[in-house]
Amino acid sequence: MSKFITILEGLDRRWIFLAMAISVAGPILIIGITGKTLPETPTPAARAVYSEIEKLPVGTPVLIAFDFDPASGGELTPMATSLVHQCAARGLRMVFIALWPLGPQLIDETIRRVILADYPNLKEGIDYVNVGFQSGNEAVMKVMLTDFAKAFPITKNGTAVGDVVALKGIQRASDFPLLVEVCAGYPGAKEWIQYVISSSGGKIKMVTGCTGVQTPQLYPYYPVQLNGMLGAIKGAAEYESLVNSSLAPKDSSAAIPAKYLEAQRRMGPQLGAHLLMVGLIILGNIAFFAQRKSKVRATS
Amino acid sequence: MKPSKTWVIIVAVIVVLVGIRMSIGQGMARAYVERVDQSVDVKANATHVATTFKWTEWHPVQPKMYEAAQKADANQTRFAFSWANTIGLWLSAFFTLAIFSFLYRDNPGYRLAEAVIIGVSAAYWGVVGFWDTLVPKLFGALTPMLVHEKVLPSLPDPTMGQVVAMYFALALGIMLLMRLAPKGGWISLWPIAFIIGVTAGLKIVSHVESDLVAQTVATFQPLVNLKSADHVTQLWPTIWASLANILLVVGVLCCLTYFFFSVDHKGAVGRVARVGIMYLMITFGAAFGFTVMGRVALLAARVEFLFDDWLWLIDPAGKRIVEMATAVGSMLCWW
Amino acid sequence: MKRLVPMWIAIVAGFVMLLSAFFPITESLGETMGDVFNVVAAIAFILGAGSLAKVNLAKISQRDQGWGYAAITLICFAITLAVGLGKFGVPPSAQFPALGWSGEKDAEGSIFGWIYEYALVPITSTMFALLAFYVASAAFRAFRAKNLEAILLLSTAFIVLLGRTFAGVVLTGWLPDWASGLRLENLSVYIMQVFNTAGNRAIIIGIALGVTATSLRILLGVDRSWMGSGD
Amino acid sequence: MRHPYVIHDTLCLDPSDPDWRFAGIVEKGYRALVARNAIANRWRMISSALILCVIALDSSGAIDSAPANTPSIITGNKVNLSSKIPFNELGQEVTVPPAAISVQARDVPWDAGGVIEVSWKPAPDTGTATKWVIERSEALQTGLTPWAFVAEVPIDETVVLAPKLSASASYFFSVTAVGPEGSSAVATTKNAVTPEWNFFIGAKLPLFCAILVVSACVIYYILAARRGRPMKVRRIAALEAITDAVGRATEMGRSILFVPGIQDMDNIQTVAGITVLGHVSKTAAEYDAAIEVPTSRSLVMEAAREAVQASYLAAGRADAYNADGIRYITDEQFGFVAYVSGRMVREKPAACFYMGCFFAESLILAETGNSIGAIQIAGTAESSQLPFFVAACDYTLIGEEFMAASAYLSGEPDQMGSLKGQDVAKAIAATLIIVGVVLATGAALAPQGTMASALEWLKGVLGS
Repeated sequence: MSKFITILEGLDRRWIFLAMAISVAGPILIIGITGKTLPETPTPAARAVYSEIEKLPVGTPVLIAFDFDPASGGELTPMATSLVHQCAARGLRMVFIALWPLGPQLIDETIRRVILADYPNLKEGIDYVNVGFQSGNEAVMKVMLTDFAKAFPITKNGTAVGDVVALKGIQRASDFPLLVEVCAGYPGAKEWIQYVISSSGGKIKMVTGCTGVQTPQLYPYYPVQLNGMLGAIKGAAEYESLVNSSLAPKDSSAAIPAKYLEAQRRMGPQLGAHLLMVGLIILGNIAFFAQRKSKVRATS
Repeated sequence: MKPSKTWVIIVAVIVVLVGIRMSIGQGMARAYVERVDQSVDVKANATHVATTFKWTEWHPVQPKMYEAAQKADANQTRFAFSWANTIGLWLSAFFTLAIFSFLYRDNPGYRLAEAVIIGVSAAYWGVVGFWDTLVPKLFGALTPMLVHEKVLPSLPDPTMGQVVAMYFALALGIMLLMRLAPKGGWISLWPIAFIIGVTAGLKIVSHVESDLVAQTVATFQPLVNLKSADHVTQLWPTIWASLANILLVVGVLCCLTYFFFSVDHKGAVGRVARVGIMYLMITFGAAFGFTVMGRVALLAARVEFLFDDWLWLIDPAGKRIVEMATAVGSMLCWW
Repeated sequence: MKRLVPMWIAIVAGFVMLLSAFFPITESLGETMGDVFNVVAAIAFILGAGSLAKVNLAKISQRDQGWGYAAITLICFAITLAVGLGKFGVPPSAQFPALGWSGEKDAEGSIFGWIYEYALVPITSTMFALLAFYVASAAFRAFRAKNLEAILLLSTAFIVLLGRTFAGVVLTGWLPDWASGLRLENLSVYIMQVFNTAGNRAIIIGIALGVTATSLRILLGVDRSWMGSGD
Repeated sequence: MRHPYVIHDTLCLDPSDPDWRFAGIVEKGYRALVARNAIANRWRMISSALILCVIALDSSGAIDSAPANTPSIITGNKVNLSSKIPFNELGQEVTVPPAAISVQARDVPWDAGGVIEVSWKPAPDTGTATKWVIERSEALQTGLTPWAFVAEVPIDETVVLAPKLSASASYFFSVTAVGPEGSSAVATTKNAVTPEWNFFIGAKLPLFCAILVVSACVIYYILAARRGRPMKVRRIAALEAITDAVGRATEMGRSILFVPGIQDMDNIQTVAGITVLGHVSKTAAEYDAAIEVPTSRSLVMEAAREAVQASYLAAGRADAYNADGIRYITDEQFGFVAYVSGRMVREKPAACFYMGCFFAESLILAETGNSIGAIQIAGTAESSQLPFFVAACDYTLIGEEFMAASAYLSGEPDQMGSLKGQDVAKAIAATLIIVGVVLATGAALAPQGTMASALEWLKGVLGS
């Protein structure tokens, strides 16, 4: 026992790293080979995201903001995929924007992955449009409140926004009944709430998918200013299972494409890693108390 | 066993496994593309005659699409193996492993990745700044004709205010660049002073508006919460809701006390501040827990990249496993 | 004199911005300044690039330890800058094919896009993924029940960690309905809504006051340490 | 006897495949005011171009003429269908909602101009109406401009703000109730209204006062400190540790690493980080310790150089200043982190300062610093990153403490006074919270009482 404690005290952190690598890689391999995922019970916050989108009439314009970069893709891409999947299936008019410079590429990727692959009947510029990036953070949001075309004069491919059919009738942010925000930091959901949602006087509803770091900061806003929220990969997995179960063709037993299972697949490594963390904290404290005990003995 | 020895064994095992993987079945990490011919007709106008522009684009596709097409017709030209993307894939895998190797210790692989990323990303942001900021904002305002003719035909014409602002920005920029001149470097402090002043002035307004006042008002919560949806006051929900509000208000006040600078944290103030610290610790603990979640997902994404895109080891779509299993089976039989 | 002029520039600029929020004549000044700032920052890149080049060139010419890496940095920098500014390999935009520069700088098939996809993305996202390892080692080291504060920190993290996975459901899912508030997943929500909100709110209020006072010190010329400490 | 014309319209997306839809019916002799009915129902949002197709009906309702397409594309709002004859596609009469009563428009007082408030009263029974459509027309000397869409609001709302107007023009407004079968008659304002701008934005008065109060507190105590009033500030351990850390680095002959966050100079945290750098570099100059400042923005590099150079000058050690120690790395967050953590492992700085705006890199930096045994002092107002600094650094300045660091380090009486002023403002906020909570509690116990109205008043005064 005492030997074990000695090892713990002087534990090289590289062993912790190795344990983490195994606890993440193991479940990925197992899930990747068997194709089985853990079951998900959606929480109210995730269900709210689903129902906010589902209750919009077909053809309603939806503002979808991709405020993240590839570095946070691990958490946010699955959410972005499922959100666009549901919007496309619902037949909503999707207007994509980005306040992060790397957002437009991620928008294009998601469009390729979801819309072009599974909803080829949707036409670019009519059913969806990638308006692209604008620098200026909150300033852009403020301008959008009064004049969308001023905030985003041209789309990503260089068309003037006035010529885009998907943007007909859109004069300002409040012409979108729903804002779907996927964000990884600043500017993100918090700024949208502060500058757009609270200024719109309840005209715009907002749902967000955010990283784990942001979830605690956004909780104070849910469910009043924020109508639905997907917190980290857990929220993504819950929402993904909701979308999949509602969109899967009832009559066929065809497998769900892998791209729509990303978040649920990642819950396996999540479980492994969390258990490892809990174990590490317990071990750390065993070492700590043993050390303290021996110190007390030594001094007395 | 010495730790370093163990690590050598671990790395060796991984290298051997990758080697075996490469020799099984179709191997691993190859990228394919689809040929897309583009052709756009341009109508004649004042400056040019009607022409048709033609070019070819190559879009990445799944390997199975290439295989299927190849099976159907071995001479097809629609899908092709892509050297550029395959090299890219191997490079990505190398960089991924190189960065991970930093966890063990600093090494030439990591230093190489570090050197590459500094050069690439610094230039990347420079290019983004040029095409996304300087071209549409600065040149779009100062030389709108040029921008319209060469880059962005549909950029709206600048307003008078924009033009003035951009001349001003240009002046500030030039002052900043005076740093490079042998004399007159002192003037580069002026634009910095200007920016710091503007930032200070703007932030006062936004912080008092959206944080100070809004958060203060949001704390105006009743300590007794009688509200319920059906106007029937139930005992336990009322107590819980009231307790939550009491804890919230007490917490905000205690934490604020912690931040007082002009009072020593002694006596009663010290005790209240200590409660504040406890609240802060709970806040931090919760944030820590939530963040772990996100970080693990990021690691999972990288590991998935290695296993799926590079090693072709897992395959969520369930296509490669069969192929691998038969390959392994036939190898075993042969053995 | 050298410090007096910048100080007054900061003071005047700051007060104009402060007041511009309230008077319609200058109301859009804040937005305009955002653009001005972005342009100045983009021009400042020349200085940054100069510093990068200078430091690395010095390393190479002095044959400092690791000068080869400096050379790699410079080569990568030069190549990326050239292919990005020149939009090499960028297919024309389908809307304005006549304009050679109208394509997107990082379009599929461009060299710049290739660099982004196969160098920038893997390295940055793997760097980010290192955090998964560091949270583990930090938790092992720092989450020890040394005192009451530390106990609160670690037990909250513990509850949230368990409450946000399948483990939480398994461990406390058996609790009856009347005690459902004690289920780990609900407990973590309660913590978020009460303690986390209180803590964050006080931090936010404090920061708002801190920002106001810091800005005022600069605007009143009381704090000049952004131009260096002392006079 | 009626000889109505059926009018169909199509959105001019693809002229080869017109998607004809019923738009309205008019009698011969009436002007065909099509757009009203049609757009209100369908093309309201996308009505920039319509092609009209007119088909004449005989008395029995059968078609007696070939469709006569209008020769050119007609812009949507040029034509209006009178609501006098509400017919559906089969020529049957339908019920349309009653029109709004007394539409009023007024300039919004104390605003930045360009906005007019339009209000109206609904008819006693709005019938089947589901929404209101509000339109505007600019009054020119020659007449009215075409009606342009302003807003669409649910039927239970009766006020709307029309934004984006020109402050030099005057406008008429119209309100139409729209139901599933058709829309009501149009009700318009009697007079044109001009959206004038005013000298001060009235809605921001509470905010202005709040800033004034906070500023007054801070300025009062700065002045008091200048008059010689002693200012006491509690010990902030993290800031006391700065000198020790610099001293230790000197003793060990190793460098000091200072990271001023990864945001640009338009972030106040970066500015605060630079002010702290001013003090740290002065101490470093006095101790003759080498200081290294990697930055992730070019502007920050310039600002940091100015601050450090001046500090070395002030310490009388201008010769020891090394500009290349303060260098730009890359704007890319993780490229920057890759450099800094590699550098840390190789150079092993004895003291690391992280002062500014940090995101995910906080823990990578702090854990790497921990592994090389450096003394680490962090300060940030980014609350999501505080847990990691708290867990991995020796000292952490939490939020407001970080903002106060520069004043504390300077030790100048007037800066200390500003901290005192900050405290007084905090006390005012705390008092307001207590008052608000008491009022809210009272309001919860007696929803109709004085407390409730006092609470509303207080919230109103605070601008929310």
